Amino acid sequence: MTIEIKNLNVYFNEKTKLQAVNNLSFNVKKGEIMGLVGESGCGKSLTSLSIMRLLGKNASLTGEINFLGENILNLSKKEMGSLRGKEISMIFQEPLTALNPLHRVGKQISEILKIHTSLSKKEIKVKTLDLMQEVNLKDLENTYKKFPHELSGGQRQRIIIAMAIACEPKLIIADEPTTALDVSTQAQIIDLLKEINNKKHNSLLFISHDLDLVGDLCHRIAIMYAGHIIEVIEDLKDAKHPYTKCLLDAIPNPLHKGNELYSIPGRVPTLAERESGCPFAGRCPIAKERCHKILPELLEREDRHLLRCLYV
Amino acid sequence: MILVSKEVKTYYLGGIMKKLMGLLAVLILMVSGCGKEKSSNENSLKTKVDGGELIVRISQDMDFLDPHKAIAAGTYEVMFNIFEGLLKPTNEGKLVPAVAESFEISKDNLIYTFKLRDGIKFHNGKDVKVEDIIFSLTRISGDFPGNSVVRDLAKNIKEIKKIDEKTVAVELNKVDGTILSKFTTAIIPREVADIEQSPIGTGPFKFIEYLPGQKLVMEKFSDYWVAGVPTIDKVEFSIVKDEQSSILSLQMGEIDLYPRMGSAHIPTLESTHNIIVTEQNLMQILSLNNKVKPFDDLRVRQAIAYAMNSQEIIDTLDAGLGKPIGTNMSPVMKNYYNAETEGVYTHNIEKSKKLLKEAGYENGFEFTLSLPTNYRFHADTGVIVSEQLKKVGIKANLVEVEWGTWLKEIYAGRKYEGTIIALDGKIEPYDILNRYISTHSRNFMNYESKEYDAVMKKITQITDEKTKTDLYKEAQMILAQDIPVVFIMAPAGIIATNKDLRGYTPYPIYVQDISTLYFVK
Amino acid sequence: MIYFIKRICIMIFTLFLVSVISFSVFQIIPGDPALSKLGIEASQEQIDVLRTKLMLDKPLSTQYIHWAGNILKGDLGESIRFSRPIKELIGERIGVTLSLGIYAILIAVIVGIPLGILNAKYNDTKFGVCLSIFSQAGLAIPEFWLGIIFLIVFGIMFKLFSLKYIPFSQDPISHIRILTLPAFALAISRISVVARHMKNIILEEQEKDYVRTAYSKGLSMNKIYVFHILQNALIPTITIIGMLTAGVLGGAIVVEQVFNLPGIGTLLINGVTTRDIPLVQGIITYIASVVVIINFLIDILYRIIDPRISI
Amino acid sequence: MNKKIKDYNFIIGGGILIFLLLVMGVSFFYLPHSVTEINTGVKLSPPSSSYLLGTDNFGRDILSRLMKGSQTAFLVGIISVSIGCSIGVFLGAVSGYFGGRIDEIIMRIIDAMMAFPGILFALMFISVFGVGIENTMIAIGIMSIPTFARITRSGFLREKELEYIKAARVRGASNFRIIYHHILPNVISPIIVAATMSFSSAILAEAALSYLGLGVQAPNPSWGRMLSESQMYFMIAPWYTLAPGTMISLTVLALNMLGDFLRGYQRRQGKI
Repeated sequence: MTIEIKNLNVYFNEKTKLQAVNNLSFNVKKGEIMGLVGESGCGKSLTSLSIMRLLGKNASLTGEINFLGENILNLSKKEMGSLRGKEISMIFQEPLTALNPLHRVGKQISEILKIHTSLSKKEIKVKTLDLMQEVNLKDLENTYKKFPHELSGGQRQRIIIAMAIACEPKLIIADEPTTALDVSTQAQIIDLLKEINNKKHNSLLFISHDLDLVGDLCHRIAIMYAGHIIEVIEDLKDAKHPYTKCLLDAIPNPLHKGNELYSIPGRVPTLAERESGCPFAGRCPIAKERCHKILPELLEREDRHLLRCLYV
Repeated sequence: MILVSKEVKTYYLGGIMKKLMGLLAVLILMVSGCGKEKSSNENSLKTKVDGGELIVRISQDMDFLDPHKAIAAGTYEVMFNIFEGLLKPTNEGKLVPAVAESFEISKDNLIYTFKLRDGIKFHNGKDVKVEDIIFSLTRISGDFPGNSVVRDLAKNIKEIKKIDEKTVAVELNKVDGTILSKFTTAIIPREVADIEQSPIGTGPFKFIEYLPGQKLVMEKFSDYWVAGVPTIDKVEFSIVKDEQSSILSLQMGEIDLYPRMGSAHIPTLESTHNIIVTEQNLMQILSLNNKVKPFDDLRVRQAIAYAMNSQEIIDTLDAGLGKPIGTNMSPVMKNYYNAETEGVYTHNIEKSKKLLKEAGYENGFEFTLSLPTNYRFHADTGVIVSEQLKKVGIKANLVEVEWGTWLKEIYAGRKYEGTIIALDGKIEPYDILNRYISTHSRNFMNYESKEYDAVMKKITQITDEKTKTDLYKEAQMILAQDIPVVFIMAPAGIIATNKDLRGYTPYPIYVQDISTLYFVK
Repeated sequence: MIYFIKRICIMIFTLFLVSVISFSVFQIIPGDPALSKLGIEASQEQIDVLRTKLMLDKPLSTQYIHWAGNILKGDLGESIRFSRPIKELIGERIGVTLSLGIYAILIAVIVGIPLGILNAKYNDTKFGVCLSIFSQAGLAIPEFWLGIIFLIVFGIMFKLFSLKYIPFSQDPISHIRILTLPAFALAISRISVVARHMKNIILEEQEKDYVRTAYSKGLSMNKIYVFHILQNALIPTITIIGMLTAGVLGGAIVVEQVFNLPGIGTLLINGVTTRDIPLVQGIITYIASVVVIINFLIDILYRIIDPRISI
Repeated sequence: MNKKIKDYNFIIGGGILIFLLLVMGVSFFYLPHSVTEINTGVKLSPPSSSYLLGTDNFGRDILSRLMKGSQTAFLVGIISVSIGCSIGVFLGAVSGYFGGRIDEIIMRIIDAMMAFPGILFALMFISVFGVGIENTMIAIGIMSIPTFARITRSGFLREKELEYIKAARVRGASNFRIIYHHILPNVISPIIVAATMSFSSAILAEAALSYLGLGVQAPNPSWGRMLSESQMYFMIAPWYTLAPGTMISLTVLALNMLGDFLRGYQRRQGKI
């Protein structure tokens, strides 16, 4: 078990206290690719930032995040510092702005090696070039000296991935790494992540809003809605939760050519509008009276299929 | 995405604000407390010291170093120590021989023969020859390249003859009783190429360097023709216009002599410096344009004179040290000054109102009082005068005028109603009073009096001292009665010097004589 | 390169405009320089002689062409009052104003930037508010008044500073010691300008994504500030320093009066009061050109340092 | 906690400004002593019950001169800001909206004007047109034109590209209507910030000009003039200098803090 999250709650204390994530629990096994899917504003990015403890000043969190058996919330700032980048690393969504515009890309990769390893300058250079090789970058020597604005979106994302895998971390968190890229680069990056996972057996937490993409890549998928995990499945086909089904119907399918595209009625409730009971109750086609009152448990159905619904 | 991790501690530093306020209070206390403590004065014990370096602060810059070109008052004040003429003024206002040892005037007052002082040297070590005197006197007739400035003396010279190696005779075209003071023009060596770059004369100090707008430095001329003079080794005239920074430099001990200081600073410097109060050959006047209504009417001018109270101005602005005057002559010119003129118009509101009524200005009138900006003393006087005239219904609108504009519009152009300025005196009383002659180019008061012109004309014809003095007094009385301008005061000359500087001799003209100064230890 | 050439042409055109403004403004000036030179005693023909010598009687256009031509040849003409070439006068005194200006900008940067960083780090705290009020106060006090108070408190009461100006060549240490007080009087208000800009820039950079990446790499907060945020914040700071030059030169004119430093400021005021038009024109054109050139250099420097923009 | 902190600028700045406006308001009706009447007897006397802030070298009451001076200060501020603002905004609008050749020329003129440090420009203006309160106001007004022009131009460049302008143009709105109706209201808030800032620099400039002897003239008392006249008596009568100096600093501080608050408020609205 690389990482296990128990009853994670994230609050924002602007004027009043708002709960963005309520008692989230899930785990990622060694070498497993776990997908975390949901519409924007469901709290998936917040979860990743909580793991890295990079939430903003006015956010606070409770619960446990056990990484390799130890609750990282109790770690001091220094210990957390040595954890970040070495044991857990992160890949971000916007390759354009995620790199420091004034430093050469090669140097930005070697920086993480300098912090966490005791390699000499020369060895770091060699390792950096290997890493760039691993992420299928071409013409390594020149690219090493280039500045971020001189590279394409795809190349930059590869640099960030190189940074992420530099210290062979146990867990890599990828927060919608391909959303900002065009389709062809997107596929290459996904294959690269798959390849790294097979070779290094690190566990990967893949956050996205694209069901199709997650379907191919991940071993297990957790679907989130309004701060709750509502279903955890291994294969999209056997989805049971109404929300997951609606999401799947919403994917444009060449077979249903000609008739109207389906979209879920209503919209995602904002943090302030969330009331008790099942979060999806307001928009669920099969919602009943009790759904509005009781928040269903996330129970394990047959062979590790978790579901949070009263009537399915 | 707000990112900075929330571990940043917040400091509660209300205490800092309290400490800051405390510091400020202490500062203010110190500022007001410090001007009070007295210092002991043990002047008598100190003994004279030879040499030493003196720094004098002057406010006006020199126009030319070439003595024959220079006209601005600020230049003669400094160069008096470098150049000397055949004759030289003394602090009592007399003329004594300098480059010349002695002189005689022919019976018909046309030929002045001068005997060269033997052994007198120029700063470049060469002996002064008669040829140098002839060169200098012909030079002032303007026939040298660069500037054809013609001096009054030159206009009246018919011929300069060399009698022998020691004597020279100057023949005039016509008799002029007032010509003697013109022989103070500088005698310069004939073979010096550019006198402007290397001003060489026979004075007690030698020129070293001049940085325009900054300073002029001169040093002791060891073989000056008066033995044992001067004592000071090196003198720096530091030129700074702003009085405030001069006062601060005085307090910080960076300047040793500051002539013409404002009376307001006496209490500040009293305890730490010597304050010398002298009578200045300077007349502050409220000039009224005699060609402009209503100032063409004598009664209106008299009414203004009665309405004004010079003593109040003196007390407010000159710490009571200035002398009220009734005519265009300062009491410092002892043997020529006519004391009776003081009582002619004393402060009397009723008389002033009566005269105004007679002149037809029952409920007063309005006029513009233009004040030159770079003389705060006159601007402040204007403020008091306008208050005083309000009491008799005359409204004076104060308008401050840039110095350049004052010179062109008012002084040269005579386009004004009222203004306040000070006229500086000369050695020769004639040069002080000739401004009021109706034909004089600088009669910016537009004053015309046949009687006054006649008296002044007569003065130039005679050379006998006694009759000349009586005529001068008569001229002063005419001015006092006619009051073309209201004579306010002869401001006191206030000089602040370093505690250990002695021997300052005030002059009735605009000069600083460094040769008599010495330090004590 | 094209940008470089374009900027040079713009600069030259601006300099031309500057010379036109400073020349034409002074031609309609009342008061006669010749009269103000020779003073109250001079007779009329003495003044006329000087007027013709200074070409004051020629039409304006010829005077301008003559004057501008000379400038290109490096000769700013001759001062009436001091009857010496202006270039020489400025040459003698520019050292004072330049060292005062540079010293003031240095102080403003050395004190301003850390103050700005502190302001940014403690932005929403009580301490942060006190800091910003403190730097605001710096901006509020008139320079010359500050100068006078400094002079009185430090000059007279504590006798720390002297007013006698000593050129750098003669004795560098006391030169700096003497210029410290006026430089601080000049710098105080600039410190708050630099601090405010620095704070705003840092607050912006702090939110950028690359900072989050740096955190995710395990860098400590201080390291992130030093290596990442500050470097990105320094580039816009250079433009602020460019903006300071005009203000500092303007301030120097006033501060030089207070501390009677023989800089071009005192020369300028002297020139204005004595109607020495060539001198004043010379100095104003000189100062304005210095400002234009410095802004030009800053702009180029900005492009060289920032790799994102190619020249 | 954060909301309250941000308002500090507003509370302190606003408080001081209201106090000053009150002082000015009162000065129209009541002044403890006559501003011009001279009595040499009480010359340079320290603060006492009859003269709350002491007297100056003519024996006039400093407090009443300060109150009267506040009228001049706000007058100088308002008029010079309106001059600078009207001309500056017009130039900025024209060059920002039309761009091209006009923009190039106007910008070069602005650059040339920016090259002259503020005081220098006023110095040149005043030595040409003479001293006096009117010329001081005009000179300071001209000094602030470049800042207004630049801010307005950048505002116009930013707004011009947005859709709602294209929409207005499509509807056939005239240039003037677009400038006046659509763009200006959106650019007005940075201009207001600039106005407060230039109001405070106008007061500072008047003080500096008076120090150089070129500012406001004798009859109407101005803070700047009082400050320059009083510094001669700093050692004997420090209160005479501290009074005008503090008034100037307080006013400028209050205006700058309000400017900062407005800028902060405006950034939160995303209008920068």
